[in-house]
Amino acid sequence: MTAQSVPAARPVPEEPATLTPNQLMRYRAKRHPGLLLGGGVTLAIVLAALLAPWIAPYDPIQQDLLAKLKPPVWAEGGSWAHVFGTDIYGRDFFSRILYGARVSVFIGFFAAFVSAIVGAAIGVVGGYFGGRVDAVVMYLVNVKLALPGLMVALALVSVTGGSILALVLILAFLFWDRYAIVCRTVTQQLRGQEFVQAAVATGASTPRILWSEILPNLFSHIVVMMSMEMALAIVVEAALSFLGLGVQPPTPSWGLLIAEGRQFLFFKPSLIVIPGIAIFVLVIAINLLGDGIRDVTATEGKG
Amino acid sequence: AAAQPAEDKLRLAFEFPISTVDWYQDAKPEIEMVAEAVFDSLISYNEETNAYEPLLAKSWERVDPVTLRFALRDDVKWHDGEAFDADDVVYTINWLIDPETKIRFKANWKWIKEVRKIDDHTVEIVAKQPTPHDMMRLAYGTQMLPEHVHGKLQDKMAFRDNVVGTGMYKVAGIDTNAGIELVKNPDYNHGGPAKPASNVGTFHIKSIPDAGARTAALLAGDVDLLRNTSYEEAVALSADPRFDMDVLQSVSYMYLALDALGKSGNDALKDERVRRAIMEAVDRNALQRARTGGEPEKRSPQALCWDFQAGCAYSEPLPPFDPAHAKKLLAEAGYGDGFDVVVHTFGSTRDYGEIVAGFLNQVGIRASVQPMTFATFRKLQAEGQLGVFVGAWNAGVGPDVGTTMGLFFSGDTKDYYHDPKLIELAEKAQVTTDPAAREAIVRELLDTAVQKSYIIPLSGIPIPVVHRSEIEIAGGRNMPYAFSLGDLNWKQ
Amino acid sequence: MSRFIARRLLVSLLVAISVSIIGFTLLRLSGDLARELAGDNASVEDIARTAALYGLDKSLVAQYFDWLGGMFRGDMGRSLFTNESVAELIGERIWVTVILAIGSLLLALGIGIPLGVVAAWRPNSLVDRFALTLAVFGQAIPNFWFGLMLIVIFGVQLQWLPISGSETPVHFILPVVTLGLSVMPQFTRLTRSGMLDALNANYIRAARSKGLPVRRILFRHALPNAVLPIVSLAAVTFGFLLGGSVIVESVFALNGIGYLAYTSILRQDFPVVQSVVVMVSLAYIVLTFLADLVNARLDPRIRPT
Amino acid sequence: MSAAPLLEVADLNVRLAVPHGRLHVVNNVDLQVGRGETLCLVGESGCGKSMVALSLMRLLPRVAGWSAGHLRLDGQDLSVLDDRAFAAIPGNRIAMIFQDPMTAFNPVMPLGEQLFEGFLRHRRGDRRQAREKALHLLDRLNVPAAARRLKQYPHELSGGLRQRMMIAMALMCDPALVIADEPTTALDVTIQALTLRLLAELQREMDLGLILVTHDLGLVSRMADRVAVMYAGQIVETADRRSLFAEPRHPYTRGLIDCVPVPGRHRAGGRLGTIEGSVPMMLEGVPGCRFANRCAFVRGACRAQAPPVRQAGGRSWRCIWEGLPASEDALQGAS
Amino acid sequence: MTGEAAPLLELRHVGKSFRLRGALFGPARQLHAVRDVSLQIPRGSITAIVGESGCGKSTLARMLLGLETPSSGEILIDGQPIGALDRRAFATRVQPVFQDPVSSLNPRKTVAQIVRFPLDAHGVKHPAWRAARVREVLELVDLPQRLMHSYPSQLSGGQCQRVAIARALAIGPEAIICDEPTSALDVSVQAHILNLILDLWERTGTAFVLISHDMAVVEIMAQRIAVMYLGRVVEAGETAQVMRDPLHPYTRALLSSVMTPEPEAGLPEPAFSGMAPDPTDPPPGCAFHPRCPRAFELCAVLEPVLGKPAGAVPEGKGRQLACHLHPPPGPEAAQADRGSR
Ligand SMILES: Nc1ncnc2c1ncn2[C@@H]1O[C@H](COP(=O)(O)OP(=O)(O)OP(=O)(O)O)[C@@H](O)[C@H]1O
Ligand SMILES: Nc1ncnc2c1ncn2[C@@H]1O[C@H](COP(=O)(O)OP(=O)(O)OP(=O)(O)O)[C@@H](O)[C@H]1O
Ligand SMILES: [Mg+2]
Ligand SMILES: [Mg+2]
Repeated sequence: MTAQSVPAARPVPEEPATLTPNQLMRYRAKRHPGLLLGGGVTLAIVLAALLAPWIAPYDPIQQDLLAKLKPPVWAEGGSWAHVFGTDIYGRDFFSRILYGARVSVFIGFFAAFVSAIVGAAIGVVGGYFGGRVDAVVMYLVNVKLALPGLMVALALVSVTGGSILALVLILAFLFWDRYAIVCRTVTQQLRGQEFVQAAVATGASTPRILWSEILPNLFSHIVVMMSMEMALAIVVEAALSFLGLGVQPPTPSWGLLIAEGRQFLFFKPSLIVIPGIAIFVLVIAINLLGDGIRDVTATEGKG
Repeated sequence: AAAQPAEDKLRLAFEFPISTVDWYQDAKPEIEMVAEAVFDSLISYNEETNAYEPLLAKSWERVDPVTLRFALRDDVKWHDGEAFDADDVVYTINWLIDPETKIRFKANWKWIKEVRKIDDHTVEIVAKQPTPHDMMRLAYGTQMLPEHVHGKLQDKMAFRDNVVGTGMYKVAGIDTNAGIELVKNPDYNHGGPAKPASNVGTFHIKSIPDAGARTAALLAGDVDLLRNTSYEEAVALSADPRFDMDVLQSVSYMYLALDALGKSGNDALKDERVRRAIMEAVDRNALQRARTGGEPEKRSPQALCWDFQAGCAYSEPLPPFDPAHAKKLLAEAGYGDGFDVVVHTFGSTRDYGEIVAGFLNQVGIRASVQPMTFATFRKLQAEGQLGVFVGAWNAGVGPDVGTTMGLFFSGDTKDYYHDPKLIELAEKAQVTTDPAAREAIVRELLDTAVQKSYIIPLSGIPIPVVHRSEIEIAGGRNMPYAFSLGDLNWKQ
Repeated sequence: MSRFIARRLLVSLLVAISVSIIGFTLLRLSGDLARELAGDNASVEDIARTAALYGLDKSLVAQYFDWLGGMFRGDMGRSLFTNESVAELIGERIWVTVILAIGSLLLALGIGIPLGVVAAWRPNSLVDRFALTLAVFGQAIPNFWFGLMLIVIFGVQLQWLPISGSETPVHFILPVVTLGLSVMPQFTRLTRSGMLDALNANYIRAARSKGLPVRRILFRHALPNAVLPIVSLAAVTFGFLLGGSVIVESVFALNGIGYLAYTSILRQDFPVVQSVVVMVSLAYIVLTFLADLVNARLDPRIRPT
Repeated sequence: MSAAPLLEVADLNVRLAVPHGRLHVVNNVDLQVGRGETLCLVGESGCGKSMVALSLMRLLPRVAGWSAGHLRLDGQDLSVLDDRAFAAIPGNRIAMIFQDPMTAFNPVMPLGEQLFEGFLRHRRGDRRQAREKALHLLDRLNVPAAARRLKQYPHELSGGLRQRMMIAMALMCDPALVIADEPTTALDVTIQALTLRLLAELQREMDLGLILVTHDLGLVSRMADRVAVMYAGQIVETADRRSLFAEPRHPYTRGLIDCVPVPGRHRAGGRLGTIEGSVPMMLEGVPGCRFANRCAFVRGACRAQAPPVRQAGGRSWRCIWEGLPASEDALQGAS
Repeated sequence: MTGEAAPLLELRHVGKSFRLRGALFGPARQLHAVRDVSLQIPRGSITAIVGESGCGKSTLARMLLGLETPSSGEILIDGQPIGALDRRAFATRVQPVFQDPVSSLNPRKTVAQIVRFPLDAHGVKHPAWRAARVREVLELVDLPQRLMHSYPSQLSGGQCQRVAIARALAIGPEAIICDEPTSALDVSVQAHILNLILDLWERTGTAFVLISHDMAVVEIMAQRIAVMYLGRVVEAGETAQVMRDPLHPYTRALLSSVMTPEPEAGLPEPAFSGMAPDPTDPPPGCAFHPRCPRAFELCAVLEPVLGKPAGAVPEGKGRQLACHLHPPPGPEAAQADRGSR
């Protein structure tokens, strides 16, 4: 008797087909290494950012011109007094990284959040109403897509100055279109689905249908996209800072730290490597988290 | 590839792409640095002796308070072999003062009423009114153009395709991507002591915008000299036996100005004690040391003008560094708990702004830094929207206080003091030709500004330069860029 | 067909006009150019004179139509700061950017697509993991940082490759790698998901039921179905690369239009900025249009009959 | 059937690894199909019909594993072949017709190429031969303008035509066995009859063995030579068509037949017969009869251990009942 | 209810056409999904609409539900044009059950929430009342209470369809439009659902419109049927009569294609050949004529009108037909009759 071996199945304690979607999500989440790792790291960084004022050993803008460019603790001449060393003005680099997380995470999150709200609203309206409304939405999206985003962002920052609010809005402007496109497509699909038709046939008001039938089904898409866009926003903010058009010092974002550190590329590489790795780790973590959320919230299908 | 004096080619990298060497077309300091080597002015200024010296003009005389007569050299040839003569001067000056000419900073020549050709080698430049800094203007940034080439061009921009000057280097090629190549002009011998020829055969200049990449290029041997680097990096680089470092001195300085009128909406600044407190909170020495690695600077302005500038005079010492007193002053003014303030900076002044903000925070003033583009900064400055700002001023690019006085105390929107006395003094300084009288006016003006804590100079702008050790640089210039191409020489 | 083209052209035209208006207004909202041009110690009259000289005293609408009229005549105006013709400025620089963009796109396609195909053929395999890791890395590493690191390693330490300028093709290697790797992940992901969809489709099962070899199933059956969105993405990415290479151009000292736009933005040289923005937008519009035509060729379902 | 059957499957098992365990989707399935014979595999959705079909073609999803006692085609045991050797079987000796002709054709490839490619691979013929073969088949299938169709793309054809192209595609290499997985469920009833007729004609003509997978008992009653009824991964009853409908031996078969609406055959109150309950999860370790929880004739023993496979008169069924009582009421009386 | 009372729902010359964008290329085309349909749905009846795929059944249903507005003609409820009616008020009277049990239910809501939705939408605020009603209708459709808080993904297809029916019942409509409610289900489940519909119909007196392509289903369920072909009703009447004596060749074809389990019958003869016509470009005359085995010249020219069939045909109540073979009595009828031999 020949046989092909059956791929080993993981044993399970309970019968998940009888789980509610939320239970199923939790069930899957607990078994998703990417999600756990990404979520854990993201959470740690967000916590570090939120708690920066309490855990940072120094004031991040406190200069000590006598103690500038101290090496990090692992390098020769480093000390635990300044774990990551100090920068050119003698500011504690570890504290700056912590506070930088604050700015980067804040900007990333709110840029993703604002663009999600704007983009989703536009997309849902276009997808649901179709016709002229949709034509207008697609036209807006097309105009947005046709604009060279980074150039426009640079121009806008140069005009408005790099206040955090302005940056959030400008980054949101850069990213809303993806939400719009995805939400529009999904809404179009949903609109054709029979449960939405049934809701329409009950005479429910359009806002009620959008709110209770469409939105819940968009939610996981939006969350997944938000994580991706948040990661991207952090990188783009870093790029703007790198070009000198990002956040305003002295409170740094990670991008700004890289920009400041690049002149020490060859002599104090820690000043550029540490924030570089920080961005890298955060962005990877958020991406893993997003991928994980997508896997976990995916509706069940064969295969 | 390492720098090879054998090849006799010196390679530099600028921050900006360079598409022309004509400073009139692209008025950037870097361009002027090159333009100076390609073109000549009528006269030059010897910064060692503090005297004007002949260049294209052999000699000059002041015919009357508004008229300067220049006798031109008759042995100078343009790069294409044509002889230089009075027509070129007349053409150049007329082009500069023509209202239709589109170039930046036209106000630099608005004092000129007309230019007259007396004979082939004599011209007269007539001012609209007695102008104390007329010689300075002619020595700096007023380079002569060839009428037979430039005059014929419809589109003056096309001049870059066939650059003809009288200077010590000829342009062998300009290409946005490949950079600029300059070769030595063997016929150049009119420079005199103020503008001697360099011994470098060829210069190659390309652009590398990113600071890190510029350093990398030096290390990789793609360029031979690095300017616009930080002091720390320069020190680190010069540890490499291939490189030496010099800290050069530009004529520009950083200043700290306060919105004494409260135009920006920050009422605290209206209080003279608060302003004084801010100024006493800043340790200018530390700030200078931060930029020069502990060496106090060779030169640091003690007023809004340099000692070597004609007309510069002051007696009021700058506020001492005294944070305790500053705190006391703040408390007296009712700001014991500090207040919020934004330090506005642009491009290169951001570093200084950060340091200033750091000092302010130490006396309890909650300062953040707002860096912006130069254009935005100037606009906000002109609109009177800045509160505390760290600016850079090129000191009028020359050995004369003339243009500085009108800048800060003009009485218009960019004047943050609207002090009638100062406005009047500034106007007088612009038209007073008698040196002693002018000095008295300037002294009163500058002393008042400090006494009322309106504005103080923070620091000169030291420019660390790292270069291959085969190169030596003749000392600083009264220029924002600290040295000109002609100052670079192979070590003998 | 002609109807379709006419429709698309009309929409494109509308988009182009809106883009030109946005591009035009971008920098006008700030800065006082006349003052800037006149210099620090210019008087009020000097400034007024300068404004008149440069046509800055006219109403914005009038300025817009002047500029638009110029654009139609092929005259994009002149830089306010160097007085150079904008067309010439762009003309000198566009090739660097185009070469960079083409190189990066080819690199991204050349690595991204095969990687995506292989990853989709064996989901969750080692190759798949590797492809996805690479994709995440590509997204997570800021390209300015990556570029600098490449410079340090290949330019300074190993001295293998030139690090700045655009003189020879070799000069483009590092920038192309930097930029190419930053856009590659999208292609890997899109190829992978497109291939996964295609491979799960019934027609693949049908093709396998005919006993066809794997290669034919992957490349003749699945890939042509997965490639449609890739064509669109390639067009969009090319447009993005034209307008988004600012950082790489600045790090590797390439005088392209991205860097031109950036420096012009810094000094509010709006004739240059608005022309570059509009040019890049037009390129994008044309490219996506072409992509649609290509897709119409590739997909019989939208092909004209 | 005198000679050895064309296809002989013994003890076929398919397992699926799913996140929450291992699904036994096909269990101890035995099948036989003779040349020129039509075997209908019938059962409710999800009972594993397609899995049986796909496992014969080794087209199972990646998460699946299979085993078989033996799997003989024309006497050759296919189950011992490795994947390389097996590659000569699908499309060549066993062909498959899929349910949805819309999605079973590659949308971006001309139909001709899709018809030819299997032929070109297995028959090592050239395109001309492939074309001839295709035109011949299409002609047999009454496809109008056949030559033109070969240049067209799937979306340009109607559903009925597409399904006929699909049949032609399956027959390109003159297979011995054709597996049709619900070939007509996507078609309108009026076209369904036509398509099935053409298929049946060709089958007779080419002496093909045909496994017709379906859930439509009406279709079964008219097409099948023999019928295998599947329930939850098992074949619960096999019989020739007539006796199956005349006297279903398995309660499930009977219930199924009762559910079908038949004009003129009304039950009390105009209601249809029903089977209560629903299909159990096909997880490991279910003791007893899989139909027990829905069975009207269930006995205590049913739940305890798997029912025997009874064989009689060329039929087999998996039930403790040798013959079912006439009705549930009779059952009440009997107990 | 007097004999002359208006029917619950009535369609008068209703038509619906869609503008097709002409898939990227090509000109926009007009697709007449429903053409000139007149139909009455009496109170408390089960009316069936049958026809091939794409003949416009669903479009008709959507118009009856108010999801689509007719391009021509009008729909009346209780003799009142529905256009004049408030959308919400109309919705309380007519409710849908759709084909696909999975897409019918919002995957992000529990059964209770789904069934409650119409109540929420109609402002039934009182929670206790709402809960009671939900429990009541779930009981009505024979769904165990324990499933109240399950999500659709946890239910089987049949259970989903029960939930959909419960939702339709929640606000006590007078008519439920079922668009192929069982075509996605297995026979055993179909039997349950069909039985359930019959039960509900008996118990609540709700009128049902049952859309199907399965003549066998229709036969056992409906009192009246309407056969549609390419957007038109070609034959209508009482089910028993139409089944016993189908007049339209298309109806006959449909009936003869039904495969009931009859082991002795063999595959049915194909009733007609030819392909289904392109709905954007319907054949002239009678739309069925290119496929009709009994077509004659007139059929290609003149479109038959729906009316009472004449001749030897037994006159059933409300029997209607659109075929030149059995023209309605009238002047042109004689002419049409000539060719029928
Ligand atoms: N890739 C897969 N992953 C997990 N389960 C699967 C997969 N494919 C099929 N199944 C499950 O295997 C079982 C048998 O499926 P199969 O497709 O053989 O049923 P079927 O009888 O053909 O049904 P249908 O009539 O719906 O085609 C079903 O319960 C199905 O849910
Ligand atoms: N929104 C729409 N836009 C364009 N065409 C449509 C639209 N809705 C339906 N149609 C077309 O109208 C015709 C009738 O469609 P309808 O869905 O009513 O048919 P049906 O009889 O319900 O078919 P089925 O049995 O397949 O459900 C079809 O040709 C369909 O393609
Ligand atoms: Mg199946
Ligand atoms: Mg339908």
